[in-house]
Amino acid sequence: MTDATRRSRSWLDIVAVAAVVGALVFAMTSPRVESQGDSARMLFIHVPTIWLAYLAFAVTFVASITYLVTKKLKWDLIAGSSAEIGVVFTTVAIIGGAIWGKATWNVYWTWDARLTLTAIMLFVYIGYLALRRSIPDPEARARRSSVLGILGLVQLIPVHFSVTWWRTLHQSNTFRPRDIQMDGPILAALLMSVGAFTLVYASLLRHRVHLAELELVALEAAAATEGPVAGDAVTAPTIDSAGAGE
Amino acid sequence: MSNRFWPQAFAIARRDLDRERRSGEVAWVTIPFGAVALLLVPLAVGINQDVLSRIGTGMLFVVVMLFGVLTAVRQTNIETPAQRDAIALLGVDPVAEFAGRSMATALLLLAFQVVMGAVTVALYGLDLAGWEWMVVVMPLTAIGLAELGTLSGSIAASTNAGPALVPLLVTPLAIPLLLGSTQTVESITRDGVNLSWLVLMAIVVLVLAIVGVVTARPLQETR
Amino acid sequence: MSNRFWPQAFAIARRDLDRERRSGEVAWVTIPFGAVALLLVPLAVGINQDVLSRIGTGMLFVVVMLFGVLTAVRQTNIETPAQRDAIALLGVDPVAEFAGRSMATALLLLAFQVVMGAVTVALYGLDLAGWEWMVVVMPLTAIGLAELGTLSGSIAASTNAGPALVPLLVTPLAIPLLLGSTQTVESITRDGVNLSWLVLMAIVVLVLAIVGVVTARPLQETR
Amino acid sequence: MLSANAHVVFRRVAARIGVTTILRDVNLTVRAGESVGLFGSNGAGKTTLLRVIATLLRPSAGEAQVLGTDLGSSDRFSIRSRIGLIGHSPALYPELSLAANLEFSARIAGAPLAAANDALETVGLGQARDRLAGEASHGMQRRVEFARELMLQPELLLLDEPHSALDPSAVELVEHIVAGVLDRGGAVVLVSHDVDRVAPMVTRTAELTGGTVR
Amino acid sequence: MLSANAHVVFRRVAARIGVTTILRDVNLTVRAGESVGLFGSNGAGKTTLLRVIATLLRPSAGEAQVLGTDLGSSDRFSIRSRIGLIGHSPALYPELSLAANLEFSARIAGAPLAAANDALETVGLGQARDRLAGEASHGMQRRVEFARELMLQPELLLLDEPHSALDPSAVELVEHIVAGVLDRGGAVVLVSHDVDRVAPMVTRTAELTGGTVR
Ligand code: HEM
Ligand SMILES: Nc1ncnc2c1ncn2[C@@H]1O[C@H](COP(=O)(O)OP(=O)(O)OP(=O)(O)O)[C@@H](O)[C@H]1O
Ligand SMILES: Nc1ncnc2c1ncn2[C@@H]1O[C@H](COP(=O)(O)OP(=O)(O)OP(=O)(O)O)[C@@H](O)[C@H]1O
Ligand SMILES: [Mg+2]
Ligand SMILES: [Mg+2]
Repeated sequence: MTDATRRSRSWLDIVAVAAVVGALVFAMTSPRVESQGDSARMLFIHVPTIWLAYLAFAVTFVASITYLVTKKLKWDLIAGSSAEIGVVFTTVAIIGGAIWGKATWNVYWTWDARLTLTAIMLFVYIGYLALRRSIPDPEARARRSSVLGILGLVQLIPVHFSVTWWRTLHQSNTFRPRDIQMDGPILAALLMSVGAFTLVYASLLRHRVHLAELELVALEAAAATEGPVAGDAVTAPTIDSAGAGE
Repeated sequence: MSNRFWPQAFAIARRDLDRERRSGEVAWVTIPFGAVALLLVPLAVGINQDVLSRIGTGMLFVVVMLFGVLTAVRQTNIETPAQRDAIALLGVDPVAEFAGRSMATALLLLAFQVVMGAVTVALYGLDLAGWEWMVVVMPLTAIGLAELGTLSGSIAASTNAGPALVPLLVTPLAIPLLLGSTQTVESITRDGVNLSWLVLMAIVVLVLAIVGVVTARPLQETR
Repeated sequence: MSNRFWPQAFAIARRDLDRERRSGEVAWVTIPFGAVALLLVPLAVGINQDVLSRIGTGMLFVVVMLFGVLTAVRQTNIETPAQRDAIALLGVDPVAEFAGRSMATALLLLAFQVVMGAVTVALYGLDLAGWEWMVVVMPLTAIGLAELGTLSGSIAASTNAGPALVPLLVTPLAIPLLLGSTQTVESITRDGVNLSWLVLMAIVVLVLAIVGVVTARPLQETR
Repeated sequence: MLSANAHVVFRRVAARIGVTTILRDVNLTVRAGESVGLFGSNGAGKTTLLRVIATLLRPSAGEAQVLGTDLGSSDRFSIRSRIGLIGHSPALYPELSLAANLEFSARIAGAPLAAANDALETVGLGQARDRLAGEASHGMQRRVEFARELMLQPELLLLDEPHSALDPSAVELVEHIVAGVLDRGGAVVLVSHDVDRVAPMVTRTAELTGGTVR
Repeated sequence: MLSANAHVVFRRVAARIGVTTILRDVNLTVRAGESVGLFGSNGAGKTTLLRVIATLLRPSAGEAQVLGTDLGSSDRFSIRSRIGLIGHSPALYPELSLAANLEFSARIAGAPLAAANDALETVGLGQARDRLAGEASHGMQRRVEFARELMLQPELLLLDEPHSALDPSAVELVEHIVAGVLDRGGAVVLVSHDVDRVAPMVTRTAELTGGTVR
């Protein structure tokens, strides 16, 4: 790793943190939505995090395909790292949404199709991570998980369209996000927040991929050294022939 | 696709069905167990004919999905490493293996669904209007679940976690199928034929088939 | 009861828990799978908060029972004939084996129930009044199901039918437990504490324990 | 009188699995201090006979006594802990380490845990003790089974093709364990296909054909 | 040129399972018409090496060619049907009859069903053809595996302790099958612990220790 890449990485961290602070300050000082009160500011965490989760899973999708085409392990590391961050962002979005829900709907969870499908999307990627964890061999892990990384993206479609589909096909007795009117300042704050979280994502991804690369190098090094092989642990039985009847 | 594709696929399907016939797992465990599950729900939630006939179709597909997943993954679970090695060295085309396994599982799942459907109609007093569409819905569900089970089975095969992982992989991915089947039936009983959910299911089944075919070889390579 | 009874029972329980820890079956499969099942039901039956909070407790125990049975019988299913022979020749007291297996399974089922309970409360918006009684209901359910699973496992092991039979044996017998647990919770939320259902459960657990102890030896003899 | 110091006394014993008759008219006596080599072609019923002697399969006819106990009576369970069997396929729990497998046997049988460790050392697996049984090689798994019987010191030891999977250095284990049992006044029945190898360690041989011992 | 008629060419090959290194720096050449006896103590990695040769486990380093194909490339799948392996544990489906097991192999490999029947006769199981594999004795199951390889006629045959479980009359099967492969210009790698038995049927022996072949 060159000094330049290390420097650019720490620069990214600083910019990301600064952007989040800036965006949140802006969001907190943006005008109130009268109908919803201050809880509406949850918007600036809830929406960016879920969108960034989408982005993260899309990156996993693209990186998985790229891996299958190029067979370069680096792409698999990107896919896995991005999914990890996506899971974190999804969790934050769900928790944020639940807190927001308590404020507006007076329940943490309700049977909105979108909520359920979001939770299920989380399960898909938890399964993806569990699969990765259970395959120690880097190459096998890459091939197998890439299939799931590709399939998983299919889940984003029902999550995203759930609002539309259930409005036409299902009695939609719950809140529908699209009915919110977005004022200019709110939109601006939202866009800022999205931008800031994107920087956070980029910085997390770089760190995570770097860590994964280090793990890979360590694994290769351990295999290459003249350490013992598995068979060395087995020795000849120690039978002292005189003591056969001990 | 080699000219040995279909013979191999049929041989695999036949093997799976033969093994199932001898062990009777679906006939003697999955079906009775699923029926008991359908029986228990009214018992546990309190018997109220109104609520029951409302949740009937939904419960049917939940049971089909949960037990279907168990059936679909069982085909992979019962394979020993030695058996896996042996079949690999027979030179089986991985795509034919995917196809054969999926065919056998789909047939079993179809049988399971038919029985569960009959049980639900009997227990929950369902209105049968629109149920002729089940002729399309059930096979689509069966094929989709079978494809998913086979695919996840080969992803998880010979990992450390092994087959334990499979249900976790399959179930969330099966949600579009579940939604498709319940929503088709519901939309039909409500507004008459609405094909969009059926189309969704068909697309899912097709996508899974394509993914299964395309990834069969890369997945084999990791063994 | 020999003086090796408790050491043997604990050794068996420890073995089962160790094997579970390594394979992670309950942690990685049963619990997520159960959670997904609880998540699916509302989606499939149509969303209606009112109906949901009404059927919540019932669904919890249906899920606990179905997956509990799977967990309980798994302990028997994964035993190979060679392992069974080996443990028999270690001179294990069949009663200690029954006790040890039941203990391990009961612990696993208790963990499963606690997680499922939390999921249900969170998802179905249940009213928590009277839920302190869960501290009694859940262990009773866990022990009862575990005893039933162990018992049926050893019945099945002594016949030719093998493990395929077990869920079929267990599930109908588990109905009193299911009724007991749902009714206790329901009766409490309705009329305040009503112990008769709890007493029923306690009796079932006790009867199963006695049956298990008394039949352990005769069942062994048929092997 | 005869049966007093005979560990195995079979008279016209038959055995069935399901409806299939596998053994018929088996007469066999194995006295204390004796080791019997049992031969016979594939599918003759050798493994089945060992399982009958081990009380794991009840005879369907005839008189069978093992360690002074009638196999028809329910007392047969009380002698199980005095019998050792090393069968074809390993009886280990693949999810547990080699040491944990052996310690489990020790706990059930009431042997000290130190004995489990010693036995593992004896069979040459001291350094592989923490390896999972499912990841151990075939021969390593067999060695663990030998370690188990070394630890448990059965009075009647039944060996089903004991040499298979053991490397040349470990083959001594077979002679060692047989000698140990005989020295303690026990008895051994040893099934094998390799007459030459078995000859030095048995006092007598018997042949199983047509479902009966000749 | 060398590799043109060499069935197996390994240069500094290594193999891992998960993160455990099992083989390292393995050099091995097996030419057409050659049969190599492979020895080594328990846990040395013999079975693992056979699985690498059989394309079932990918080498983690080194150059490995089998039947003219690089094991690192994805062409390796195309040679699988030309390789035969008889492993430690039987690879049969216990719920299917012996004949059904063999017929399944025939269908997949595209061999005529009559060949399956003939092979079953050859190994002496003609009359037991309808017995379930799960109810067949250990030796009977091994014989079915021999029948499978007799039927499939692989160019490269890998045998892992082929003598175990076979009775004296069936032991000839090993020599028969090895001779058959060599006659067809194929090659054999034979893992065993029994040097004396194997010596007459191998052209060369090799020893596996410390994860490498000497
Ligand atoms: C646990 C609860 C919640 C979950 C799991 C959840 C999930 C989601 C998801 C997945 C999206 C992305 C939609 C897309 O663009 O495809 C989203 C967007 C959004 N959510 Fe939530 N949400 C929750 C609660 C809430 C609450 C309580 C509110 C407001 C009262 C809310 C307001 C919004 C808004 C305004 C958007 C952006 C507009 C849109 O793209 O539809 N959410 N939510
Ligand atoms: N899945 C695995 N994970 C970790 N180590 C393994 C695994 N499989 C095998 N090993 C180890 O690799 C080594 C070689 O195993 P292998 O089965 O190849 O030995 P072998 O030479 O065939 O021995 P044997 O003569 O006992 O059959 C052993 O020490 C074993 O413990
Ligand atoms: N469960 C069963 N049902 C029916 N027949 C069985 C069953 N188990 C074994 N047999 C039959 O009983 C006979 C004896 O089997 P056994 O395993 O005792 O043979 P063996 O002498 O040990 O043979 P080998 O040398 O091959 O190990 C075989 O012909 C076998 O097919
Ligand atoms: Mg035998
Ligand atoms: Mg080996």
